[in-house]
Parts: sequence; structure tokens; C-alpha cells
Amino acid sequence: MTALIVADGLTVRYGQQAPILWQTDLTIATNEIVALVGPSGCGKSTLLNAIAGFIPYEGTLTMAGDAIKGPASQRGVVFQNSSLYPWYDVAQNIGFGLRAAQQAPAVVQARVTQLLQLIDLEGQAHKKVFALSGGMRQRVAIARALAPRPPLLLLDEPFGALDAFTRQKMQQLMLSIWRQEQVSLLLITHDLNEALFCGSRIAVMTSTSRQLIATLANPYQGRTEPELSGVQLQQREQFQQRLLTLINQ
Amino acid sequence: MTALIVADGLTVRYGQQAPILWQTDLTIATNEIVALVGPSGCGKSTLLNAIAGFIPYEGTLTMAGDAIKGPASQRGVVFQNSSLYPWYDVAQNIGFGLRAAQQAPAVVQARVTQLLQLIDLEGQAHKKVFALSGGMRQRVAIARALAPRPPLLLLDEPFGALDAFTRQKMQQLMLSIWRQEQVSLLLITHDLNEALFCGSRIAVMTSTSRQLIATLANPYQGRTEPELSGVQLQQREQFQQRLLTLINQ
Amino acid sequence: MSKKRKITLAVWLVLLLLWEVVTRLHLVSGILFPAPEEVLRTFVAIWQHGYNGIPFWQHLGITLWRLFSAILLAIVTAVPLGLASGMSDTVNGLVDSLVQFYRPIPPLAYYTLLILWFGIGESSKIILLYLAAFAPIYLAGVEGVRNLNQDYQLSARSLGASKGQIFRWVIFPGALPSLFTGIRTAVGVSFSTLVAAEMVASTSGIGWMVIDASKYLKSSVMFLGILILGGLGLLLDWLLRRLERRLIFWKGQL
Amino acid sequence: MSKKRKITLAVWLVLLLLWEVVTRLHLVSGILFPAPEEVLRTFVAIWQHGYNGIPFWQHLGITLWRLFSAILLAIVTAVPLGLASGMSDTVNGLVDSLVQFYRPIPPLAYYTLLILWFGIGESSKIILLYLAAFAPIYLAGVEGVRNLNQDYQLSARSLGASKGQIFRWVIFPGALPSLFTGIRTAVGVSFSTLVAAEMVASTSGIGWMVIDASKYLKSSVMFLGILILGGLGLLLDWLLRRLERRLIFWKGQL
Amino acid sequence: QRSQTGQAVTEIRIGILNTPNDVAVARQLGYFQAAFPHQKLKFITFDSGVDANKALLSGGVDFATMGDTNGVVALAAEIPVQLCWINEICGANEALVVRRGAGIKRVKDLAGRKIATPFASTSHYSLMSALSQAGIRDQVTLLDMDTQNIVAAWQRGNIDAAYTWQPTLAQLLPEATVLCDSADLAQQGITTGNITLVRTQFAQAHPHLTQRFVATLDQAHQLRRRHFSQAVSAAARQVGISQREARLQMQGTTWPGASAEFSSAYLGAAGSSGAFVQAMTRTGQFMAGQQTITTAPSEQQFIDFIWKRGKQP
Ligand SMILES: Nc1ncnc2c1ncn2[C@@H]1O[C@H](COP(=O)(O)OP(=O)(O)OP(=O)(O)O)[C@@H](O)[C@H]1O
Ligand SMILES: Nc1ncnc2c1ncn2[C@@H]1O[C@H](COP(=O)(O)OP(=O)(O)OP(=O)(O)O)[C@@H](O)[C@H]1O
Ligand SMILES: [Mg+2]
Ligand SMILES: [Mg+2]
Repeated sequence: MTALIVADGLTVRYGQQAPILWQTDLTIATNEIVALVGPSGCGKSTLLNAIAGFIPYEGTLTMAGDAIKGPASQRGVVFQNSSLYPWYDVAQNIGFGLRAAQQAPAVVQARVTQLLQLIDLEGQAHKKVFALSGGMRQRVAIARALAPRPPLLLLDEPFGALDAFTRQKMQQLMLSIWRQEQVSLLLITHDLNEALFCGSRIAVMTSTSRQLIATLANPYQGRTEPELSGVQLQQREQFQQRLLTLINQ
Repeated sequence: MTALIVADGLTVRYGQQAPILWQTDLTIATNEIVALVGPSGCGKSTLLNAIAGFIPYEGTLTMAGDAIKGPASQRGVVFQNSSLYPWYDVAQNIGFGLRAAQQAPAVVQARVTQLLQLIDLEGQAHKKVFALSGGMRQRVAIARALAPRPPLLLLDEPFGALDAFTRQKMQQLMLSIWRQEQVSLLLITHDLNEALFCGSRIAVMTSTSRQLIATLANPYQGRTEPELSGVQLQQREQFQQRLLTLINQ
Repeated sequence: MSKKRKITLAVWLVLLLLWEVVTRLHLVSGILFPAPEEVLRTFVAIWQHGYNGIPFWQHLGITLWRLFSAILLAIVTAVPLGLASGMSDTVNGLVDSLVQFYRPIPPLAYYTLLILWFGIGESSKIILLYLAAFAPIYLAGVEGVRNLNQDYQLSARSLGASKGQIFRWVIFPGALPSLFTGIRTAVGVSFSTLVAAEMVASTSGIGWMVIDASKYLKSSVMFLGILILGGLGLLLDWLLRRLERRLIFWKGQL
Repeated sequence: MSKKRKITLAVWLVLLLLWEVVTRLHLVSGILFPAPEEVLRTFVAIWQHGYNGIPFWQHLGITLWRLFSAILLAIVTAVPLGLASGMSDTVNGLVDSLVQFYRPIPPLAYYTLLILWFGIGESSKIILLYLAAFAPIYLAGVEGVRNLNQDYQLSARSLGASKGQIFRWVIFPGALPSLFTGIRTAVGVSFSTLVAAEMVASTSGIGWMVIDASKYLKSSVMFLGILILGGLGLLLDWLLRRLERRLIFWKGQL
Repeated sequence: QRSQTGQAVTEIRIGILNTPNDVAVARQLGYFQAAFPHQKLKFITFDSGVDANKALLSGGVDFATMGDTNGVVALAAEIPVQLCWINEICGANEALVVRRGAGIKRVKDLAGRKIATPFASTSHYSLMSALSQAGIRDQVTLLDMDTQNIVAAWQRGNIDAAYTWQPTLAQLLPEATVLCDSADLAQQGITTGNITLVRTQFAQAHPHLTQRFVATLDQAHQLRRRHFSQAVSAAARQVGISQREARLQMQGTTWPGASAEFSSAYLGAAGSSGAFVQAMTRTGQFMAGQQTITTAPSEQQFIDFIWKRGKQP
């Protein structure tokens, strides 16, 4: 396992204020999913935005050995507040990255159609984005980030507005993409179950830590409750409790 | 129990398109919490927006007997995408409704301070809203809607961006407010556990129903898992399964 | 008819009535304030026989040609330059102070220089109108970019869009509402520079007609010219707004 | 010094150099294109002895007074009217077509009417500048409201805000970025109407100085006037932008 | 048509004033077409000599008609032009009028009053001269106004007097009396008139054409002398005003004609000075005294300024 993203002594502050992140370290290996959990306002989005190249930082932050200097196509991002382009319809939004990479129109269309199906929005290709429901918007944002097949996906609570069922489908979609393609993910979530289902490792922050306080290997990745024996379920429950305690300490 | 909100044969469409809601009925009684669940894109927000008075409708829709003709201060709303005023700071956003009601500055301040504490944002009174994290924003939006003590609160996935712990706190906050004050709530949520914990009744829509297909009394309101016996837990599980089946049918 | 339309119509009817009454009762001198009928009569006469030996349509045509070529030129140059200046500090450093400097200078003050450099033909007139139209569009471009949510640009770069692509696919549409306001202002401003532009060495054009008439105190022709210019402006603005509604369907949703 | 500033400075130095070279080499006629030294000399002379028997400060003062009273008046009236017109169909029906009608009419065309109604004193000059400044601010107000996310108004009404409160607490701040662009355009436009305004029945003011000089082909005075007007405009715009940065801290975050 | 430099002249551009003058008569009666069958003639109307001067400087026109005060400005500004023709001498068509009943009988009574005139025009110069003669130059408020604005200000009662020309005068006259006109002033040597300037370069390269141009205008002068009403009706049609108006305006002016112009009465014979040249020299001195131009050209400079018909082959 080679390290794709390396953050070493990463410090991030907004303007002249006290730093939000202080000397934190993080490694994301190739083809792993790091689920990042922590209480609201602790700095999860800030960390993700720094990796995305959206905000300046101090310290070391590299992707495949190169310092991160700004947004780039290797790092697909889904914002916490989806920023779809209102002047494009659903299909045009999803195809944006492919058009940017100058793919042939037929290729773009094929991929868009495929993605529309994956996110359960077949037949909505030509809807305006402001005529979408909150959950639909989130799914379009995910599809837009997935479309150009970036080696790293940064997802900031991508399923926050989805009902349980759709959410599960999307989680499974993520995992299957991750299994099929050589892709790494950083997934911010406030749902521990989601973290346990998706994460290869689980990174934890607390309100006051300004750093990752722990990164735990997760033995339950991809395993739904029915798959687990009673003992395993209990162990999982304990693991989850441990995480909760860590987060809120 | 008197009916506060009555929707009778309510039909809502956007422009000339096929109606999103078709002849649906709904009653919200005084001092009850209706939790509305359903898959993404089924029309939950549309229903809430119609009740809020944000979009035109056909059919009957009344609050305390009067037809709803537009937004009004009796109906506090938390949007799915929080629309805080970026030109005001946190405290000014929360105090907006109180200032609109021409409360004395001291009263406004006292209430704002109280609410800041309830939403765990003490000391952040003077932050700019665009310097808030997603979860913080959501909490400010909730506090803003709560501040003027409207008799009806319409909440569109108000806790979607909150971590499990903060989310629980906010749910409990809602319940305690509901118990202490004469207030009714319509709560859209994609989390069945949340619906079960908060809702007096649970209203269900499906992808294709364009109506509420069921409204079920919820015996588990306000009861956390540790409070329930094993049998009760199992019954609750079954109830939840039944809801899931309803939603996704 | 919408309520708004009805009110508008009423306003204009009242104004027309007022005009009629004021001139009927000779409340103001007829030399400088002709009656509506007289203006109408003048219009018919000019429509049929032209003004100064030139048919009405030619006057109108030449004015519109000057205006449209100037505005088109302004749109074509000010839109990319304004957006680029909003995006890039280098471009901003290069052009912004120049635009901000020439912008407040009255056209009448530098018209002399234009005549010296470009002669008294069409080019100096069109350039004058062009300069008047350029500034509001440029400014709207810069502000359109600056007011645009930064997330749009960030996500475009994350999706691998090049600078040019971001320009065309994100900045341009994102600034479009602002640009439209700018273009509407520019149309107004270049219209209102028309008289200055057609004042020198002209023998045709509606602006010239107004100036010429005013010199010989043909007040009904003056009024006619004013009404035509105002009406044209109104019409053009209405067309622009229709276009805007079509193009910027996401207005107020952003 | 930022990179942007450096570039700006370089641009101006290059222009100054070019000017010097062009006049030194007599590439253009010196009659209407004086050398920089000569303009400077004229400036010193006018600074010391005034122009046409009136001290320089008085020329500058009267011009600034006319400008500022006009712009202030325009802000005070056009901001509320524009916002109201963006909010309410009734107000829009009442005033919009009138503004859109007068907006494109060249001031030179209706100046005679202003004199007829308001005389040849300061008022007709200030009104002319006022009318020029009004339209861009009004338009920016209307568009500022229309481009504002509708959720802001809806949530304000849900919070029980009255029409007046929504106006002051939501519409006004929400449209402020747009209004600022409008005001900046208006300042430019009213500056550029200055010569027209001071052309009639005037014997003082920078605009009049330029016109008077151009009548006698005193090119160095003309250039001086142009430079002063451009410089003043630049300065005012810079001040406005500073103010804007302070006031509209949420720019680009919306 | 080839000139001395061997260049074919295909187009002649002529700056004109839109008044019933000799150019208007010549245009209407087709004199120009007859005289220049091989050239395209382009007539460009200028509001004032100010704009005409700029056009001459930029090479936009070859000939331009303007008030003689603007001719002085052109000379003082060293625009490469020459005076080749006097179109008309101002007389009763330009006058100083005062509001009737304002108690103003003589120019002296204007002290403390507001007087409007279009600056840099012949009227401006005439007014300044009249005021200087009365010794009240510094005791009046002068206002720079276009003709139509003079009417507007007059009607509001904002001004007490105005020095202006027809047809504006006619609009003021119902409530006004004439205090003096340009004919009165001309008798005291304060002569004003409209003149035509030619670009020096053009005159030198194409003396034939310049000669023919002058001759064409002289035709109009001759017509006026022989058949006044024919000239009036031609001018009226060309300018688009009524016969009555044209007659009124033309009666107020003098059209000297070529033989008089190139004699000592006006421009002087070859190389020598003439009365009009001397009047212009005084105008230059006066304007320099008013600091409207920086230096007064000398009489010799004015003599050199006149296009020399005598040198023609
Ligand atoms: N402004 C609009 N114009 C047109 N169609 C709209 C508009 N808003 C929503 N819709 C459509 O109405 C349907 C229901 O949307 P709504 O927002 O009510 O869903 P929802 O149940 O709230 O979903 P979610 O859980 O994803 O928020 C969707 O198909 C959506 O595309
Ligand atoms: N643009 C900004 N300027 C200043 N401070 C900011 C800005 N964005 C975020 N912050 C502050 O940084 C801290 C961390 O914010 P961040 O968005 O990273 O939290 P988060 O962990 O993503 O929370 P949530 O789960 O609620 O989204 C918060 O205290 C917030 O107020
Ligand atoms: Mg976050
Ligand atoms: Mg919704």
C-alpha cells in the first residue's frame, strides 16, 4: 500500500484567526477509504478543503509526492453544500468534467447515462438543477465528481440529505466503485454506521483537538448487519461505542 | 386535540408540469409532532413549502381555520438549505424574528443568548455566517426559527448535517420545547430512528404516491433505546421495518 | 393584461393628457413646448417627406447602425475584458485603472481628440459611442465575477477545467445576470451620447435631427426626436429583458 | 506593493513615456496634442492665476459641489425607488417605463427644457447630473432585488418581518453589492455628463473650462481638464471600492 | 482633373454652416455640380467654427465656412489653413437685444445685467466690443449659451439681454428692442463676418480647384445682386426655411462679391492689406486681450493668412 495523500504537520487557519487545524498528520493510502468522523464544527470540512486545494495551509501536504497547490482534476470533490451550476441541466452538470477533459460527445453521453442510472435519476437528465429536491441535488453532485474517474474522491457528507434506502444504495455504489477501480476516498460523515460500513480506516477528531486524535483500522467495512453473527454484532457495537467516546471526549 | 393545519385535497405543481402532490390530505393537531418520511424526491419539501406558504397550491390548506396565503410569523421554517443572511452575524440572524416583532433589545439579547447556549454555540455570537461549518449553520437556522416562538414549526431535515451526538441533543431539545410550549411541528427526516424518537405520528410518502399513503400513530415518541425492554425493542424494530416497506413500496 | 401593464398604461395616458392640457391652456410657451398634435403632424410630415432632404428611414437607419455597431463592438470587447479583469490580477492591473480613468471623462471633452485621430467620418462617431458603452459592460463583468460564489470556480478546477474552460463554462454564465444589467446600462448610456456623437460634422441621424432642430428652434422636431430616442430605448430595453428572461432562467435561484 | 499595483504603475509610466516621446518626435500635431511639460506648465499657471479670472479652487469646488449634490440626491432617491420597483409590481408599473424612457434620451436634447423649467442657475445643472446618475442606480436596485435568492424574502416573511422591515433588513443589504456597482457606474456617468451640464450658462467649473478651452483650441488647458476629471473619477472610484470592501464583507460568499 | 502635383482629385469635402448664405444658393442652383463635374462633392454641416477647425486640422474637410472669430483662432492655433473667401458680412442679422420695459436705453445701461451669447462666435466678439466701448465690460455677467437655450432662458426671464443671430432674434423680438446690431458696429470698424478657410495643402496642390471654388461662390453673390428674390428662394429651399425667414436673414447681411473682396475694401489685393484684414487683426488683439487666445497674430501674419488669388496663373 503506497501513500497517496500525505499530510505532515498540517496547519490551517482562516485569515488571522487561531488555527482550526494544528500540526495534524494524515495518510490516505492508494485504494483505501478513510472515513472521517467528529462533532460538528471540529474542522472536518476544513481538512477536506485543504486536501482539495481550496484553502491555503502550512506544513506538508502532498498527493503522490507533489505538493498540493490548488484544485486539480486528480481530486474529485463533493461539497457539503452542493454547488451545481444552475445554468446547466442535470446531464450537463454531470458531464462537466468529461467535457473539460475533451472527451468525445458520445463518450460523455454514455457515461452520463450510466451515472444517471446509478444515482437513480434516469429520465431526469434535462431537469434544471434548481428544480431538484435536496437529495437529488446531492446525488447529481456525487455523479459529477465520479464522472471523470479521479484517483481520489473527497466527499463531504455526501449522503446527508438522502433517505435511508437511497443512502444505502449510494453507500454500496461507492464501495463497488472503490472495489472495481483504483480509487481512494476521504469520506466525511456524521453517521457512525456509515463510517463503519464504508471506511477502510476511521479517522477521528474532537471539538477541541484540532488534530486527528486517532485513526483506527475498521474490520467491518462492507459488511451489513445481516452478514454479521451475534458476537460480531456485539463487537461492532462496542467498536462503535469506543468511537463515540473518542469523538465526544 | 384540535386541528391546527388542515390540508384537504391539496394539489401542488411547479409551473405547467405534472403535479408533485395530488389531492393529498394531512392534519396536524395542536401540540403534536408529525414526522414526514419518504424517499428522496417524493415531494416532502414540496408539501412543507406549501404549508409554509412559499408556493401556490390548489385545494384546501388552512391554519387555525384560515387559508394559508403566504409566509407568516405563525409558521417558523427551517429550510433544507439554510438561508441565513450573510450580512448579519450569528446573533443578528437568530434575533431577526424578535426584532421584526419589535421586542426590546434586552429581550432579544436574552433570548439569543439562551438559544446560543441551547444549540451549543456560546461564544460564537459574532461570527460571520459564512465562517460557520455546515452543522453550525443548520443549528443557527433552527435557533432563528425557534426564537419568536411560533405555534407551528416546519423543519426540513434540520439535523441532516449534524453528528450523532449533536443530533441527539437537538432532538431532545426539540422534544423538550414541544413539551413545555404549546407548539406543533412538522419534521421532515430521512432518518427513521429520528422519526420514531420525535414524531407523535409518522406520515409516509412514496416515490410515486404523490400523496401521504399512511399516517401512523407512533408509540415510541421520546423513548430512547435503553428505556425500552427487549420485547419493546423488537416491536419497535418491526414497526420500523413496516415503515421501511411502506416507504419503498 | 397584468396589473403592472395596466398601471403603466394609465401612467402614460395621464402624462399625455397632462401634456395636452398644458399646451391647450398655454401654460408654457409654445415655441419650446409644442402641443402633442403638432408633434404628430411633424412626425407625419417627416415620415412622408423626410428631414433636410433625407428620408426618415435613412435618419433612423444611420443612427441605429452607429448605435448597434458601437454596442456590438463594446459587448464583444468589454465582456471578455471585464471578466478577465475580474478573474486575473494581471489583467486587472493592466486595464482597470485605464478604464476607471477614461470612464468619467466627458465624451465632449475628448471628442476633439477622436476627430483628430479618426477624422470626421463614421469611425469617430462610432468610437465615441463605443467608449460610452464599453465602461458599464466592463464594470459589470468585473463585478459579476467578484460577486460569483467562489465554490463554482473551485469545483470547476477540481473537475479539471482549464482556465479557458472555466472562463466559458463557469465565469461567463455566472456573470451573465450582471452582464445583462451592464449591457442595459450601456445601451442607455450610448443612446444618451448619441447627440454628442452626431453633433459634429453630421447631416443625418436622429441625434443630429434634434440638434439641428434645436438650433432653429423647431421645437416640434426636437420633441419628435426626443420621443423617438426614448421610444427606441424603451423598445430595445424591452427586447433585452425578454432575451434575459430566456437566457437567465436561473435568475433569483442562485 | 502587490503585483497588481506594480503592473498598474508600469502601465502608467509607459503611457507617460509614450506621450513624451510622441510629442518630442512631433509624431502628432502639437496644436491639439501638447507635450506633458506644457500641460504641467499650464497647470501651474492656472493653479496660481486661475482661469478666466476665477481661481482654480473655485472651478474645482463648484464642479465637485454640483457633482456631489447630484449624486447624493440620486442615491437617496434611486436606491429606495429601484428596490421598491424590484419588489413591487405596482411601483414597477408606475415608474419603470418612465425611467426606461428618459434614460436613453441624450441630456443635450432636453437641456433646453430643463432651462425652461428650472432656469439657468445651479438647479438645472444639478438636475441634469442627477438625471444622469439616477438611472444606473435605479436599474441596479431593480436587478439587485431580482437577482436575490427568493428564499431570503420567504424566510423573512416567515419570521414575521413586515414589508418595511424586509425592505431594510433583507432587500437592501442583499441588493447592496449590485447597488454599489450601480453607484460606481452612476458616478462615472454623471462625471461624463459634466461637460454637457456646464456647457450652458456657465462661467465656472472644470467641465466649462474644458469646453471653453476647446472653443479656442487651447489644447493644454483641455488636456489638463481631461486629466483632472479622469483623476478625480479614479480617486472617487477608489474610495467607493474601499468602502465597498468594508461594507460588503460577504461578497463572493453568497 | 489633374492638379499640379499630378494627383487626381476625386472628392472635395466642404464644411458648411446651415444658414441661407452663398453656399446654400450655389448648392441649390447646381453651381457646384457645374463647376466640378469630375469631383464628388461632400458637404458637411458644422455647428460652429470650433468643430470646423478641428475638421480642418484632422484633414477631414478641404474647405470650411465659419465666423471670422474662429478664423482668428485657427490662425492663432497655427492650423495650416488660409482664408479664401468672405461669405457674408454680418449686419442686422446679428444684434444685441434687451428686454422691453427693462429700462435699458443704451449699452451703458446694461451694467449689472445678465447677457447671454454663444461664446467664441462673431456675436460674442461683437458684444464684447460693444461692452468695452461702453466701458462696462467688467460690470455685466456674461453667459455662454446656445441659441435655443437663450430663447429658453429669455422666456423664463433669466437674462436681460442677448447678442445673437437670426432666426433666434425673431423669437426674442416680440418682447425685445434692438440696442445695436453688427451693422452699427461695423461702421465703427468692428466688422464681423462669415469666412471660408481652405487647407493650405489643398490650396497649394490644387490652385485651380480653389480658384473655381471661389468663382462658384462669386456666382451666388452676383445672382443676389441681380435677382435678390431668386437667391432668397434658392437659399430658403436649400436650408429648409420659409422665404420670409430667408429674406429677413439675408437682408441683414452683405455679400461683397469677388471683385470687392480681393481689393483693399476687404481682403486686399495680392500681398497688401485690406479693411477686413485690419478688422480681423483688431479682433485678434481684442481676443488676446481677453486671454481667449494666447498671442495676437500680427497684421503681416493676417496678410499671409489670406489666400493669394493674384499669384494664380
Ligand atoms: N422549483 C421546482 N421546479 C420544478 N420542479 C421542482 C421544483 N422543486 C422541486 N421539484 C420537483 O418536485 C419533486 C419533489 O421535490 P421535493 O423537493 O419536494 O422532494 P423531497 O421529498 O423533499 O426530496 P429530498 O428528500 O431529496 O429533499 C422532485 O421531482 C423535484 O424535481
Ligand atoms: N471561511 C471561514 N472563515 C472563518 N472560519 C471558518 C470558515 N470556515 C469554517 N470556519 C470555522 O472553522 C471551524 C471548523 O469548520 P469546519 O467547516 O471545518 O467544521 P466541520 O467539522 O466540517 O463541521 P460540520 O460537521 O458542522 O460541517 C468552525 O469553527 C468554523 O467556524
Ligand atoms: Mg463540514
Ligand atoms: Mg427535500
